[in-house]
Amino acid sequence: MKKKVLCVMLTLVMTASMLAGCSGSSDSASADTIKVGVVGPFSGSSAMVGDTERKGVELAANQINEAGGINGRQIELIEEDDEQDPTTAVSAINKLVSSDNVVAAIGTVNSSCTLAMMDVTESSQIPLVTPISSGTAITDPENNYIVRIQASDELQAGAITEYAVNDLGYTRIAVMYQNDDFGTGGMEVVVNTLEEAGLEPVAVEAFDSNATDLSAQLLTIRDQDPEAIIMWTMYAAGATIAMQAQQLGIEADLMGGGGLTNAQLYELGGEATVGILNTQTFFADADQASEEAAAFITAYEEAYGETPDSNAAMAYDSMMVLAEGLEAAGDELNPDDIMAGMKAVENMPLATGTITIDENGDANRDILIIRLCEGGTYELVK
Amino acid sequence: MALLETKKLGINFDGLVALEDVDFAAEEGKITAVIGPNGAGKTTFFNLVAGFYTPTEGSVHFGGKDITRLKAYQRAEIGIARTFQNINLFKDMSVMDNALVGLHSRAKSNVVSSMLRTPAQRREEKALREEVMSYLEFMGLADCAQEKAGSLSYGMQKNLEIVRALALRPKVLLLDEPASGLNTQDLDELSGRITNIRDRGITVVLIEHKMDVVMSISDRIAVLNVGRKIADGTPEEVRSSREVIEAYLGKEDE
Amino acid sequence: MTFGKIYEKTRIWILLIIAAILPFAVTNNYWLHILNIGGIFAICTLSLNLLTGCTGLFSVGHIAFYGIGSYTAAVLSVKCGVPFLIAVPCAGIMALIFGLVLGMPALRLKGLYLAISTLAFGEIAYRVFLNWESVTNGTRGILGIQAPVFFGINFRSYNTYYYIVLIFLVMTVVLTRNLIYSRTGRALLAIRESEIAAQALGVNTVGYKIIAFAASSFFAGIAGALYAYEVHMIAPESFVSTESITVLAMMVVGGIGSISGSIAGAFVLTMIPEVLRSTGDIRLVLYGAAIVAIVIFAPRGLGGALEWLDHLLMGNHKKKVREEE
Amino acid sequence: MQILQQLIQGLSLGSIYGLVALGYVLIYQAWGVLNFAQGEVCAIGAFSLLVLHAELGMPVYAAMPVAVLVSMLVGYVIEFLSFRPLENANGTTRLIATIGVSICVRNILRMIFGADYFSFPTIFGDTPFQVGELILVPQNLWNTAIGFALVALLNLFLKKTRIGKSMRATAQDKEAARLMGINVRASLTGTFVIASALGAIAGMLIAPVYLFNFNIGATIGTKGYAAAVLGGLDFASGAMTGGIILGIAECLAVVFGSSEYQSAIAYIVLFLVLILKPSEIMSKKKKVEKV
Repeated sequence: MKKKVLCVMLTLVMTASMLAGCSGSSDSASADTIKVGVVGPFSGSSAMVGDTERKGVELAANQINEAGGINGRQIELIEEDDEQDPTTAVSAINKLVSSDNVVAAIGTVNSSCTLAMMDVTESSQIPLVTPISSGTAITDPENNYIVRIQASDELQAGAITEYAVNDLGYTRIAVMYQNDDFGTGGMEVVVNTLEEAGLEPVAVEAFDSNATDLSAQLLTIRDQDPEAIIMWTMYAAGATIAMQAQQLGIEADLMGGGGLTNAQLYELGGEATVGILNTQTFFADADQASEEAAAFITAYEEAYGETPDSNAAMAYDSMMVLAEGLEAAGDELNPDDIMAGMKAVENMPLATGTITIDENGDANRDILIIRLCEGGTYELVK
Repeated sequence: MALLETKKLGINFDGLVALEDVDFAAEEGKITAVIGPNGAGKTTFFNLVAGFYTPTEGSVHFGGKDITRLKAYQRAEIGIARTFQNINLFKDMSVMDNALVGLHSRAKSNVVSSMLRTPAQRREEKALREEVMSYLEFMGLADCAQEKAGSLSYGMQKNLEIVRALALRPKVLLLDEPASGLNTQDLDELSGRITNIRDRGITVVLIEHKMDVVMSISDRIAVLNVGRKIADGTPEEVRSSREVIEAYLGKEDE
Repeated sequence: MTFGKIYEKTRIWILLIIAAILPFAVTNNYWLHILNIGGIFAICTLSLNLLTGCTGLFSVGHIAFYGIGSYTAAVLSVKCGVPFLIAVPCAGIMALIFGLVLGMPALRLKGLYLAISTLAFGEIAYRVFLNWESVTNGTRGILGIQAPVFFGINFRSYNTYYYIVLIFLVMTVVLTRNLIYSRTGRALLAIRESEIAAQALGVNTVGYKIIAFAASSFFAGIAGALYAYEVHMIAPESFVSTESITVLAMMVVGGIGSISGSIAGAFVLTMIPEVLRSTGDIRLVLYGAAIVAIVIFAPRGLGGALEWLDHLLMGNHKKKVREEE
Repeated sequence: MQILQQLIQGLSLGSIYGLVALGYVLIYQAWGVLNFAQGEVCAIGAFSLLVLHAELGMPVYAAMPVAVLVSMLVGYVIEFLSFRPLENANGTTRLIATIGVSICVRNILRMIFGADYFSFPTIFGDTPFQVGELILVPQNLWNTAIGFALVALLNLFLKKTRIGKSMRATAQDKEAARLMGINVRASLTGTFVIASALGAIAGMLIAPVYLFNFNIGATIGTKGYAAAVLGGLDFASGAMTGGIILGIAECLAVVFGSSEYQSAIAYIVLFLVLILKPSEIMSKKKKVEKV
């Protein structure tokens, strides 16, 4: 009998909390704070990127608030986890838009989640700044409420391939990529750029984004004896590839995109990662970078005690660019003014270089090529 | 004419011979008993006839046709119903639903008509339920029709298994130790019920240990021991035959 | 006319009326979206309830059919311009075909081996969604699924689309309920209780298992199609095998074999992560703990509790089925 | 030659899957349910070794047993909270409980260790040495050796020792075991705790080979129970064979098939094996179903 009463209570409590949740839509943007939503994968296998995204945005917001906020109003960040699943991403953005009445949103990491959220932000006219997703379909012309800070795949993949073919004169190049929208996007651009240069990739091998053992793929590549391997993945898998390639006696040069730059690449991979070349818009070495980048690095190290990676820098810049938009939109903060303000950003020096936002919402800037040397320091190559 | 017949029926499980070279015949409209000490292979014999095991040798015939190839559910469709030695009811379903499953092969409504509850389907359901109520009344289970089968007493569960088999409108009913575990009051009613079933024109094949029940209602008795048939005849012949006494009581030491 | 009698007659209608006016009471888009997703998952849980709840065929790969339904609807509507009212049934039929494809070989397996083979099927399906570029656009997913438009109403916004989900949910409940309380349903339940006894009573268990696979994958396909139109874009990440386990958890939490339980389980497990959003980092820790707690304290699931409450209100508390507590 | 190298890689990968699968088989035998939280127990083994060795500076050989103890303790808590109350619930309900536990434990690990990846100094050295054309990594060889050693040890324990026999008896039939005077409660919990120890050892052997974060439990967990089922869930050596089959299938998949479908290959192999030959590989005794 006791158990019966208990589970009826349980059901009633559930339904009560549901109904309470429904009515709990707080008032619209109250006078004192500007509500900005932040969506990211804070759990699941790419939680590491979600964490760096969150830290980058928080650092920027704190700096802005300390400097008096925007037109005298403080920024209030509301963070939501999207569990790297489009369904949850849509729920998260809906909560921010309808329950918390945010003025604008920053997010997310996985391109599929960003695409799912864009449908909501576009119809409810909420500006969305995506720091990290690099899927090419994101900045399509119809959707005029999206700004992307991350340099798209074309720019990065194209740059590293051209560098390998033209500057290093390699002809036998293999490609390894993470089997998701991030990896596939990069791989396709590398393969197209090679074909334009009249070359064929000697091997194209995919691996599961959370795979732990890549020796099978590396062995197949070793058979083709490539001069270089372009790997389109994040720094964790990059370190695994470097270590296992060294174990299997593969001497080819390792190259990749912006996802590789992170202090952890050297920490995890050790000596095996020395010599890795990758494209970058953010230079992780304080003394050789522009002063804005250097200021960002020192501020980040003070706040979090670890050197920032490119994702942290992208997230930081997203908040800064959004702040420009909010500033330009004055007090009513109507969405079109915010978008206009952001698209007016011209040669603004930020952590990831001097940024100009084009009319599609893409941030264009020059692409650097950097090389990882002994002890984890980077040197600018091009 | 023998309705149910087996010729040279035998089965061995990886070399262990459970049944060997059994010829058996059950006359239509009669009660034929199968007796024998524990482990004689009686239930294995039933499982072979009902189609749950495929014999390694011999054949099973029903109404003159060889049904050795037919699967268990096909044999049920053509009218071979059986009960289980240890009760095998649908515990979580109601008594009514248990019996209704018996009528399964007699009904016609398919998936789509069930989903749309077509008038024909609803009429058929009503008819099925009335028929089942008559069987339940016959076995004295009518008032607990909505109860869960699992919550019935042991005796009532035994009766429900028989109701379920009857609902199949069988031509032959294989009863596997219907008397085991019954209290005296149910026991007295059982003999009457079995003869009543036979009078409805259903041939009965009965496995039973209680000799007074077997001897009183059986028209013929077959005796199995260690997988072989050692005797076959009327109750009197079987009671006096030497092999049967030895099988049960063991040989006198010469 | 005691309160019990009135309640018994009208309770279905009360529920329907409440459901119909809900979008007017709940104007917040966030919770409307949650209700829609809850409804869609209720249909998927009801379909799993047919397979695992009623027939005892333990499937841990059910999201594969949901995904096949989503992709069929998306491909038909985006690439071939097929309207909503044709795309959704086609999605159901396509899922039904794959239900048969999986059902046939899996019939020889029992219990855990069947579960693992369905899980393997789910993983394979996810990777096909991920890598079959020409049809599913691979990792980029399919974008721009237009909302259905008929009777001059564009069902793009959540409060209008809510009614489409509600209609499909009510249809699924009626159809599955009729199926369970029919000759076919009894055959399925008999297979769950004791396959041997079912065969002895003339039930072609192999045939009926295939029916169970086909019917359940059909409704899962419908749920998948409705999801595609709700979110307007689909990507492989929504159909990973952990989602199959979530749907299984919804059914178990709701109460195995109970229709009201499946619906309650679907809504409750959709709501819990959202209600816990305010707890930030420990959200999923509490979600996992909630699943364990509900399963322990509600042995017959939420459905069991709802049915108990139902009987109580109907006043026939006395002669109801004896509880084997 | 490349095939041979892939086979070696497959063997070492497979032995790790086998190690994880051991835990699943033991718990399945005693409790009749696949414990989806076993992957998390491996993760706890790896993380506790990391904390003891890297943070607290304990030498590896001292840290290992302590890490195993920690995992056994966590195993006991999981068994107490989620397995014991559901002892006689039906299989599906108990499975969902283990899933709830795995979500809970995985996210607790995420809160403590954050989402970063950790690497681990190899215990048995990872400088590869060359044997003819083949490149062998000591850590992998040790993993394979320890895997087989554990299987032998486990078989010995279950067959020869009194506790082992009582565990097998409980696994067969709880009531009969109770009648024989076996403390069923103790042997059930004992089986669980031993399975947690095996999981911890598997976690500790995996840590040095790969980078791992809080999600390692999910990734190797799925491969673990796939291997356990492949091996027949009936005997410990079956788990190892299942693991090896899985590991080799994955490696050969890349050589012959396309790498995109590499991780799908493991499941395709599992699906085909289950469908085509359920009786041979699976338990022999269930040939004819007792009616």
